[in-house]
Amino acid sequence: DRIKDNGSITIGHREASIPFSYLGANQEPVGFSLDLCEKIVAKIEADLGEEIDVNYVPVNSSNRIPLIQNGTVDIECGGTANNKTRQEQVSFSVATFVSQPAWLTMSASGLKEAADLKGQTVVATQGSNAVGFAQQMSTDGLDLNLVQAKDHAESFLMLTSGRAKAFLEDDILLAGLRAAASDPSTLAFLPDSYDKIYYGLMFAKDDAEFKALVDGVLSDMMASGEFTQAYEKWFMQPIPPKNQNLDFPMSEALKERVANPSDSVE
Amino acid sequence: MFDVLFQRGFDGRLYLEWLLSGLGWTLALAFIGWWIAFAIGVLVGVGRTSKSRVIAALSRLYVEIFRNIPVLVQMFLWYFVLPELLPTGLGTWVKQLPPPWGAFFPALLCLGTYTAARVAEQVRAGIEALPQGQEEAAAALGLSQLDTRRFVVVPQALRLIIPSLTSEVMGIYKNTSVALTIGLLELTAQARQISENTFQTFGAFASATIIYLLLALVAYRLMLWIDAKYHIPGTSPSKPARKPLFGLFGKRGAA
Amino acid sequence: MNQSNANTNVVEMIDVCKRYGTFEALKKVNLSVRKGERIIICGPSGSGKSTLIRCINRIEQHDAGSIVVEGQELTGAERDIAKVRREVGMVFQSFNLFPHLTILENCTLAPRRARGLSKAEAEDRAMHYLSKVRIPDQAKKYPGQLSGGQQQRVAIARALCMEPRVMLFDEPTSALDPEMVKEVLDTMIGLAEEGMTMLCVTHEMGFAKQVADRVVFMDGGQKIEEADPQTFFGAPENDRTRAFLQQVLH
Amino acid sequence: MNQSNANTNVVEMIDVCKRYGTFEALKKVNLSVRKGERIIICGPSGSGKSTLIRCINRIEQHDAGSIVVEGQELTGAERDIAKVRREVGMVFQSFNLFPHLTILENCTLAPRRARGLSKAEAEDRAMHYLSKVRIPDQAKKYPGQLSGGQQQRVAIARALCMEPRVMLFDEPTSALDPEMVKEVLDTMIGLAEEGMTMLCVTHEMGFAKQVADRVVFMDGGQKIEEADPQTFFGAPENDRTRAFLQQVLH
Amino acid sequence: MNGLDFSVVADALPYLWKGLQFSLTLTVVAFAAGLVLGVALALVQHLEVPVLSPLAKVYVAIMRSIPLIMVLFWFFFLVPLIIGAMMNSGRPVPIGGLWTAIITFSLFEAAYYSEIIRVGLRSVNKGQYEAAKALSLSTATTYRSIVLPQVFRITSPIILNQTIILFQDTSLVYVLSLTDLTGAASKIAQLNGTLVEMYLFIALVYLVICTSASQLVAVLRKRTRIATTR
Ligand SMILES: Nc1ncnc2c1ncn2[C@@H]1O[C@H](COP(=O)(O)OP(=O)(O)OP(=O)(O)O)[C@@H](O)[C@H]1O
Ligand SMILES: Nc1ncnc2c1ncn2[C@@H]1O[C@H](COP(=O)(O)OP(=O)(O)OP(=O)(O)O)[C@@H](O)[C@H]1O
Ligand SMILES: [Mg+2]
Ligand SMILES: [Mg+2]
Repeated sequence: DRIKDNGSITIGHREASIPFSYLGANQEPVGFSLDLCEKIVAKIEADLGEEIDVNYVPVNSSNRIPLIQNGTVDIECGGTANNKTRQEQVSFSVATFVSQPAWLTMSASGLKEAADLKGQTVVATQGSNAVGFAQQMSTDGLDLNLVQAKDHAESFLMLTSGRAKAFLEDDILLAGLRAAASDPSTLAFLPDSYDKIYYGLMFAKDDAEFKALVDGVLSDMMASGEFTQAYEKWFMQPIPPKNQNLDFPMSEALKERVANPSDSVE
Repeated sequence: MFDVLFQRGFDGRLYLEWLLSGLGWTLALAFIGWWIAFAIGVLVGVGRTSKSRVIAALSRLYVEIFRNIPVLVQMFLWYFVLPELLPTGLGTWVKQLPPPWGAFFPALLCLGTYTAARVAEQVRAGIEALPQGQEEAAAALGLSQLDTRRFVVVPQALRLIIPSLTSEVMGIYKNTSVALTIGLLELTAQARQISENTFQTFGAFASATIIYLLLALVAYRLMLWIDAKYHIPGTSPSKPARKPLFGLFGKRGAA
Repeated sequence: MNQSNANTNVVEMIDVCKRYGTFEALKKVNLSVRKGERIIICGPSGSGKSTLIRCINRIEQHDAGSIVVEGQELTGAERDIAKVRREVGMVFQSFNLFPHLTILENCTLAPRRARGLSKAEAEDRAMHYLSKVRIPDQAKKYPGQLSGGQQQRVAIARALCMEPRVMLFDEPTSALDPEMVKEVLDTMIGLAEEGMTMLCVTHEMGFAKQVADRVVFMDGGQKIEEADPQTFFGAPENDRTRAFLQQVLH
Repeated sequence: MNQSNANTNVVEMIDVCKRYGTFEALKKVNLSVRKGERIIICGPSGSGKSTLIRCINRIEQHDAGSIVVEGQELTGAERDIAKVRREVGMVFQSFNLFPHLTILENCTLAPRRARGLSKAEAEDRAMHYLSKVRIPDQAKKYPGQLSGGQQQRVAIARALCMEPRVMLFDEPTSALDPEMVKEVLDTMIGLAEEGMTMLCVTHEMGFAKQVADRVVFMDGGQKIEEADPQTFFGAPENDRTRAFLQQVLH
Repeated sequence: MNGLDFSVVADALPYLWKGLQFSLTLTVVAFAAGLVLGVALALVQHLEVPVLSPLAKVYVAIMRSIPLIMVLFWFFFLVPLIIGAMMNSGRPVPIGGLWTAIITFSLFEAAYYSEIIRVGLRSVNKGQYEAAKALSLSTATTYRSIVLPQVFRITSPIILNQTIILFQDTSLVYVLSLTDLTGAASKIAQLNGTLVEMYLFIALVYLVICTSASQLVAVLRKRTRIATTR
């Protein structure tokens, strides 16, 4: 395929998707997903028997899918949720992470549960699937005033500056943002839990060969325990650039997927 | 290609309705923003040519600040920083305006004040392009400085710059798209949202683009009409001073 | 002609100097104009003619010396300057009509705003003076729709509408096509015959001979010669005057 | 004067018509100019004088009739037009010097580009003609730094640098201050005395009397009268001519 | 809000500097390419070249009517697809963000520059063209030696002003995930939550750069005014 022809692969990475894919101390892309991709690249090189060039292209939530579609990016190593609509446009690897959407609020606001949000202003990041999720909740009767910020940092700023009462995003991303805040204790999660979301690496649709390769590498890692090691490194230990520790143990759901790798979204 | 417009989004509305609501915000921003820009622009532009040093310097300061920072950055400052500078009560009230008003007003102020700086420069250029003799003649007739400006200088300067104001009108309506960065769902944002929901990028963007083109056409025709309406009888419409700097479709006067 | 009231000087300039940067445009010029006098000013380009008459209604400010117009010293407050300007009419080489106003509006603006006339009064007065310059029928048109000669006559009417005591003319005919010069000069001759005090910069020597009480010749910012027309054209004292007249009357 | 070679017509216009839209600027004009002749064209504004001479080097294209310049019919290919233009020099009312080039560059550009002269040759020639118009010392300056009279003399020199057979002048002095008119007219008289074929639109009647072989009077796009200067100024045949002369010679 | 921490700005300076360099590079490249193309577009219209002239007109009109963000989206998402389809390669042909930015900005600016040049061409006195004709200069020589030098002189302040706007507009490359000055600031901000400090700082940087540049424009304008008065 094209990677063979060009002798190069283009990896899409995020810039602030902690700890999956973000800019480290030297503004170089680092993260959990990038470690996984490294293995995939190694596998491709082994298969081809030659070195390939690796290009990194930064992507954001609103352009990652079009960029996969138009071929600018071969594989996105971020934290992208796998779902049915997206599957019509692109393909996903077996799940590499399982998260749940959650509400982050200011502790001082006194909100206790999602139902308290009725009629309130909430924020989600443009292009993330939390937008659709919030809209869904709204039509289901929660009646939210949804605003969309340009990126997670601005969404977070909307929350902390009081423009929005709550920020809806995947729990792991919120944990990252909260950990980076000057005083994490001022922020609190609402207890409500929602359907699980399966993350995967994302690449172009209808390339069975490539998908098989990616899934193969990931399954091998999961079987050998390498995957769990990588998880520990990024989720349980201090990570760059500020050496904070997310302290986010592997969920039961993910353990289950590690035991039985799958790209199912059910 | 455009069949996407007739599909329904999660909220049960046609995507066409999404686009039209985006168009509504775009138009509201552009239209109201323009009058803010025009009012401030004329005042500051006249201030720029004032004989009073203080007024001239203040006007200059305004222009330099507001036109030399990218709209994108100004948008951010209006949205996130301004409420923090206001007294706490007012700031909180601003921040808790229900959407989309919470984004609309900062965007409006941002575009209005930014465009005003550019209008002010045009007004100044128009005033400076007037023959020296006009002010002299007014002075020689014993008109006060204020009357000279009001009855002689500004009416002529404004007529002179209608073509370049056209470009500012176009500018403000195009800059409305920057408001999407603070979460206002105007036309471009809606197009993007549709494309994200349906992945029919081409159809969504093409529809929005066509709307923008039509809008530009309308804005341009409107300005031609205004130009014709305020055209001074007996002066040639293509005098070199009346630079059709940003004439859009074909030659001026072809309308 | 009007030598009787010799001490009612309408304009009195004493040692007037004017500098642009380091360039001296006027060097100690003295000139007094009595009521009803017609003064013609001529001289080569750049000699300071325009500067001289523009100082009289303070469109330019002089740097030294004194200028007294109608008993009012021209160094006073803004208000006083405005008062002087109301009494001094000025006609420019390039007409300087307000192109966005009709002829009538051109003529009524200043009387209404600076003299406080009502609209009706101002319009009556405007029509009176427009008839005087023989273009009352053009009142509703815009300046751009008139010929140069007509425009200059409107400019004269506009100045007259303020009913000034003195009229200043700065080369009123030199921007006109030759066949329009006469209509403007005729208008000015009419004014002169009615006894208007006039200072006029012009190269129209025929006109000068016909109407002038005195001719002033300027060169290099100085008044070189001042004489009645017969003496001036017949036997000019100064070499520079002679050289100039030779050029202009070629 | 130069009536001997009567059949070497440098310019021959037969029934030339020119329309702008529906407006007829020239109506069947006939004119022939012999080598060495000096023709003065006058007439009221808008009568078609400029149009007439601009047709001769095809800055305007005529619509009907024929114009033959130096034996070359002016309807031919672009190449031939360029050839004709090289032989016809033109001086405009508003000088039209190239403001971004020095005087010398103004004069050498066309000889180098259109005549293929080397830089040195072109500069020699330019200095020759600049001396002729008495401003060789200004060669390094830019047009904006010269007075109007000097600029017009440069324009004449620039045209002469192409060594044309005919010179066309379109009111060369009417944009000038009065005291500069003479220096330009003197230059033109010098040219005339050297036998240059000239067509000149001007209102300078003194000049016309002095140099013209023939005076042409135009009105409403037609040639109304054509006569030698004595007849023209002394006993004009046509009423319109008389009316015009009365205005101009007031 | 209280207690802004500008020390993060100091730490981020090298990265911000890289972003600024990108903004400047993009500006310079788009300026050069846009100007060349803009002159061509303007000449084509001025000379009323058949076929090309109306095409140029439509191109300019369209470019000037669409927001730059929209144009960037088009080029970024769709052009690879279109080129791919045109080349029958079956696959989209990727164009990197950098090239997208350069191409988009050049093409976009060309439309604006061409309008400026076109007006400049028209404001050159008719007498200049006539004098050139009367001296039998060819059309090419007339434009190269007479007209264009004057046009550049007249329009250089306006062109520079437009270029300042171009420099500000480079902040929109965030939609391409490129890292210009604004992008650099917002990325740093995302990592350590200092958006306000970062934005205030870059506002100041833009202000200083653009004000100095417009100062230069003012000087230029004064110069050209002197050069064109006689
Ligand atoms: N605003 C100005 N700044 C600098 N110099 C000026 C200014 N106005 C006039 N001058 C200079 O002052 C001198 C006198 O100018 P003035 O206009 O009075 O001459 P003039 O006799 O009216 O000439 P003309 O016949 O050309 O109108 C000229 O040399 C002119 O260059
Ligand atoms: N490009 C043009 N388009 C339309 N009408 C024109 C054009 N050029 C000249 N005319 C008209 O043709 C007529 C003759 O013009 P022309 O310039 O030849 O007159 P002229 O005798 O030279 O007048 P002047 O003494 O004012 O220079 C005028 O009525 C003028 O309005
Ligand atoms: Mg003067
Ligand atoms: Mg003419």
